[in-house]
Amino acid sequence: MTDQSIFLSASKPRHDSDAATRRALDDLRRVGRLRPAELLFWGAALASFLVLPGSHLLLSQTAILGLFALSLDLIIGYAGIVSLGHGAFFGLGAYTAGIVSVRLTEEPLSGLVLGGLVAALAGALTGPLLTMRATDLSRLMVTLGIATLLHEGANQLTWLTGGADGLSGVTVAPILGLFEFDLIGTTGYGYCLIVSFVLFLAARRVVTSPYGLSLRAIRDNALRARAMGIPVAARLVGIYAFSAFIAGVAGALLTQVTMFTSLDVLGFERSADVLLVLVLGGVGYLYGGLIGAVLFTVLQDRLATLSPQYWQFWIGLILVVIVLIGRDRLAAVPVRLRAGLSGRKAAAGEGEA
Amino acid sequence: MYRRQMLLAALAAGCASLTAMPAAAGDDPFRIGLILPMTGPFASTGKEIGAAVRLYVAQHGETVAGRRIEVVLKDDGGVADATKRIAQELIVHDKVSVLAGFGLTPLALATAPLTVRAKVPMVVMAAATSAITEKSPYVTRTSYTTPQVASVIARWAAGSGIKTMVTLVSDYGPGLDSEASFTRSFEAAGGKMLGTLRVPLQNPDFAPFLQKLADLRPDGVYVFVPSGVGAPFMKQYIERGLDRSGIRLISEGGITDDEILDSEGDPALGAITGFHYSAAHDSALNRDFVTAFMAANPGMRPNFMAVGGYDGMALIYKALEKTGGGGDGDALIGAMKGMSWESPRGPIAIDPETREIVQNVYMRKVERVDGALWNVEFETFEAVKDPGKAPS
Amino acid sequence: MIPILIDGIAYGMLLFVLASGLAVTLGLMNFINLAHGAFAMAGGYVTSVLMNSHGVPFLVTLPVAFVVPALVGAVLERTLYAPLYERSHLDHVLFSIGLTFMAVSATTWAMGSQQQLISLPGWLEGRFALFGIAIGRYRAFLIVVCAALVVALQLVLTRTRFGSRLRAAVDDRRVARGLGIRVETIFAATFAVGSGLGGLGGALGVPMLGLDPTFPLKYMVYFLIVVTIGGTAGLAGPFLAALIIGVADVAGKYYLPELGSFLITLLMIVLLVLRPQGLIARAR
Amino acid sequence: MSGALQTIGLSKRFGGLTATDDVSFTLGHGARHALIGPNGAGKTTFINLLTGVLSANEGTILLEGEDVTRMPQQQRARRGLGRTFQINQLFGAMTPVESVGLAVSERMGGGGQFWRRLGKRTDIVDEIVELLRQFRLIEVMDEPTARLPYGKQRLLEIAVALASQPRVLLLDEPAAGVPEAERGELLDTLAALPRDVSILLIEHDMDLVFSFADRISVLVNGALFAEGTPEVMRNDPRVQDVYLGSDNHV
Repeated sequence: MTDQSIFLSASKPRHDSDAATRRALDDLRRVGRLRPAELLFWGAALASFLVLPGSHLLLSQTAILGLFALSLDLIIGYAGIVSLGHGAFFGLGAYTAGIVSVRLTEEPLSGLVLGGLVAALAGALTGPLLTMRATDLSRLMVTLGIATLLHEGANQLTWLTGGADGLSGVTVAPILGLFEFDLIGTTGYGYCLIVSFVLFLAARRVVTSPYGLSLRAIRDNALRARAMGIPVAARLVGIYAFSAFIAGVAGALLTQVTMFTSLDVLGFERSADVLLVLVLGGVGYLYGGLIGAVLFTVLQDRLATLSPQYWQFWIGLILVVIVLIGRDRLAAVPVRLRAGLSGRKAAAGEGEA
Repeated sequence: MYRRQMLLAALAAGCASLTAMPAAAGDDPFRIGLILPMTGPFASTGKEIGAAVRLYVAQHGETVAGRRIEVVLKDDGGVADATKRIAQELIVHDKVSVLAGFGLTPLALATAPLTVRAKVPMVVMAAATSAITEKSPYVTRTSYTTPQVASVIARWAAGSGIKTMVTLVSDYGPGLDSEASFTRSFEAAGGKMLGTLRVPLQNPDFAPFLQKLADLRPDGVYVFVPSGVGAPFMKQYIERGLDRSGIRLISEGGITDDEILDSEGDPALGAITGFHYSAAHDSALNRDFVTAFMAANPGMRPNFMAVGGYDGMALIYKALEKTGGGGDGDALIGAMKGMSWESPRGPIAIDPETREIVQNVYMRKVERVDGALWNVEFETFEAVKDPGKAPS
Repeated sequence: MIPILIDGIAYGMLLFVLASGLAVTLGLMNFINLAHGAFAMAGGYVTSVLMNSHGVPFLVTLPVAFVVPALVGAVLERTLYAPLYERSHLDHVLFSIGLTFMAVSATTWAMGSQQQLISLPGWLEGRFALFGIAIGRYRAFLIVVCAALVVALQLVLTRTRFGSRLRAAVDDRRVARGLGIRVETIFAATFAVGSGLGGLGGALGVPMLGLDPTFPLKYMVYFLIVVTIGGTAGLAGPFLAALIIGVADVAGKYYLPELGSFLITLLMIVLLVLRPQGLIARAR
Repeated sequence: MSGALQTIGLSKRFGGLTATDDVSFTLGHGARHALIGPNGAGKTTFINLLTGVLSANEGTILLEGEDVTRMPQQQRARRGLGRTFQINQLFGAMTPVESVGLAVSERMGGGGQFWRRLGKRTDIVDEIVELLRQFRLIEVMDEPTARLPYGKQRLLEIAVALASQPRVLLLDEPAAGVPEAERGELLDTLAALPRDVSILLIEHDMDLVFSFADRISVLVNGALFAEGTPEVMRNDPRVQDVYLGSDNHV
């Protein structure tokens, strides 16, 4: 910064400069600041644990779905990669945790971490396929293709995965040797909540870091980001692998809570569902996946009672209506909530994905 | 059209059960948690079983040994983690005394360990993988096992002068089980396997496999495909002229599933299959069952799924009678062991050792009777045990 | 060897007819229409219902199987699709998946979840020998019909006024508008024809691919593979891709059965990584 | 002597069209060099070749003597090649503070840090404020970029490029589209750019070119046509002929 002094032609009084610095700092920290609405959200999550013991099983699956959707938000909302095969990482985590339990150890945390790591590795290896000269369509097909390959692979490797029968014999020891998984699902839900919260914090930390800022820049304008010297491909692969890690952990959680896993964790429906969950909650502000999971579970419950055979019809209709009305316009309705949670200024329609 | 009538019927049944409630004996109903895939690709399984369960309750009343029966039906969409969660909720919140249903093997396998902890009997009405009943001492089954049927077909084939066979199965768990079981039994009976063909589940274009089959020139081919793709398979089989090539087509009964058999049309005529139930089974009990089922569910014909559900309810009713209304899990499963009775499919029993169903397996041939296609039984193998557990 | 090739070509041709409409919507409107399979399914059900419930001969049902989805396509294009052209690809995906789910559920409700079966006329069943090679009559029929369609499509695109306007609209919508071409009408017409072709493919595919309410989901991937591998620059790419996939799929299952369903997906990923714009990319 | 940026026999063809034709060009250290030429002369293609948006068919590009011909964009940028764009390429949803901050933090190698909070490093913040002040963006520093007036966006375009502390800066028509009222502000800041940055200016505005440049090159049909000091160029009849004759909206 040796040459910068030349610019100080119109130097200003010192106190003014301090005010400017404060404003700049304020602006930089804005994204990372904790909002009251966030406390409210997690307070509600904690309350659900205490107040709704009867729903712990359903809530566990909601939390897992939410975590999975959160991971998808990282790549759609923050990296701008549309994926139809995110279930691949969820499934990898689910199977890894299951296989770890059957063959290595029944201790849950190791299965959880390994599930995440294996998925992250897969993300790091397949990520480059998505960042080379790819178009949206080719990304869509490559992600879908990888998920299909994994599904077929899990079907074929019967000795390892149990094939189409599913992987049974998964047993999970008490967490930290203290908390046994009970029939009512209280331990399971507590476990899911804590893991989800920790990973949420990690994701929040990442998207509000300089790295996260560079991701926003890449999504906004990749051309400029490159001209700035940002290694775009490497950054995208990085977040892709991180997202895969979270998806893998979500899958591992499902295996551990269910003590079973089968091919449907890798199915296309799972990837499509999670996309819907994310869209229900809104893309690009981290809470979308979590809120979407709650909405989705409630919807599924209501619609399934209404017309169990055809609830997929209503899900489809909701998707169509959301898109026709416009996700931006819908997002503008609870914009205060969104702004409250994301800390972003309420500029409606800040080019999501 | 008939769908709306079904809805009305269901509504009427619902009203009936509401009005019946105050009249019921005790305040403490005996709850049966019925978990079925009512949505998704396996919805037809849920539909058949659900209809059969309703029929059984309608025919046999809602009170057994002084206790009112309450069936709590839940949809798992054919997804294993949902099945497990729903089972857990049914046990914990609805306090069900018996779990029943389970449309697919993974769904049953996911739930089985739960029954050990909860000490709740689990009646498998559809899933057919042999190992399910070994996963928990509380699991019993009223459907069938894949080896049970496949081994009988292999014995019949070997006994009918067929020396060489090829298997053609859908490439997934049940298909591979069936392939393995058939191969074992056929070779044990002195036959020779010329090859195994596995068709991906996703894609029902059989051309390359049929070409391979024609090239292998066996005396016969054993086919196991899910019921939906049975018809396209037989069409393509005929299209390639394989029906006139001297290769005898012998299949597992799913291919001529009673639910869709009539719509399969001429290509199905003459198909030889082995199975444990045919809607054309010649007994008074079965004729009543089929008539009542079709009356209650216009447009539907009961198939092996339906009879699995019907018999599952029968087993639960009979066990409850035996315990005198006692809902204790150990007592119920104890009562179920060794139970034997006459089912629409013929005489059946629950093996007291393995809790597995013991039943006749029939060889059938598709014929046109009164303008519709039926699986007409022509040979019976009596009281077949699951060869996966005990040599029969 | 040759029977396998013929089977593969027949399969590929069918895939092309099924996917050509998708190629056009993608190339022209840059719209990722995952619901294309629903139009194909509509055509299949038209044929199946007409044949089974009304005794209409197979060949007569085919034009209807084209017209009905085409009309539905035209209406949907004007009402639902058109407002979404300028939206993001994510919106396209969400919208068309939603539409697919609705189509699957609605079909299950109306027709039941079982496989639809049709009985082909006698002259299309069985096989005939050509130079000592037994060829399935229906497959030969497919090859002839689809080849005729390919030629017709190519002629329409290259020799007619509609074709030249369509190409102009694809190249540059703004310029085309400036030249007085009614781009909206061209879009609607093209979408309708694309949907109609899908419907025709669905009808032709009933004996080979089967037909049940999950058809749009089951085959969505295949259509997309054809289009992504082929590229959206014209119909030559998808045609080539469809043939490659058809032959590779059939031959793969015959010669490398242990690779099973991996083969096509692997082929797709490799091709896409090498040529993300497809085999025949648009010259820019 | 290779200069800050040098090309040797650089060519780029699109199909049959030669957009850059055997250009050998040297940008001296600390230069204020302008590249002019009629519309369609291939100026933007040339910039895109230099920065790596396009790759050349033939020829070599040397940045401070290092061969960067086959290097991807971001690596050239990291080696000190900065640019602005003819049409603003900014981050619409981000504020000027964030945009400039990103560039500064990337330059310092902190862009990959995923575990540090933004706004923790005061040295970065100081630098951001300095830059924003120099480019008169202080008042709007926390507004979303997309909402800034066009002139401010143009300034931000340069500020972001400068935040990377490039050794060579390519300015692609910085004054394009800036309203008259906001023009003076822009010219002032251009004049005050640090002297040790070598600058290549592409511009149509001849007033700006002659007030800014100490050397001028003329590009015609993708090839270098003439080069010299502003005085020489101003009086070169060939240049006037080619330039003014074919381009009437200077």
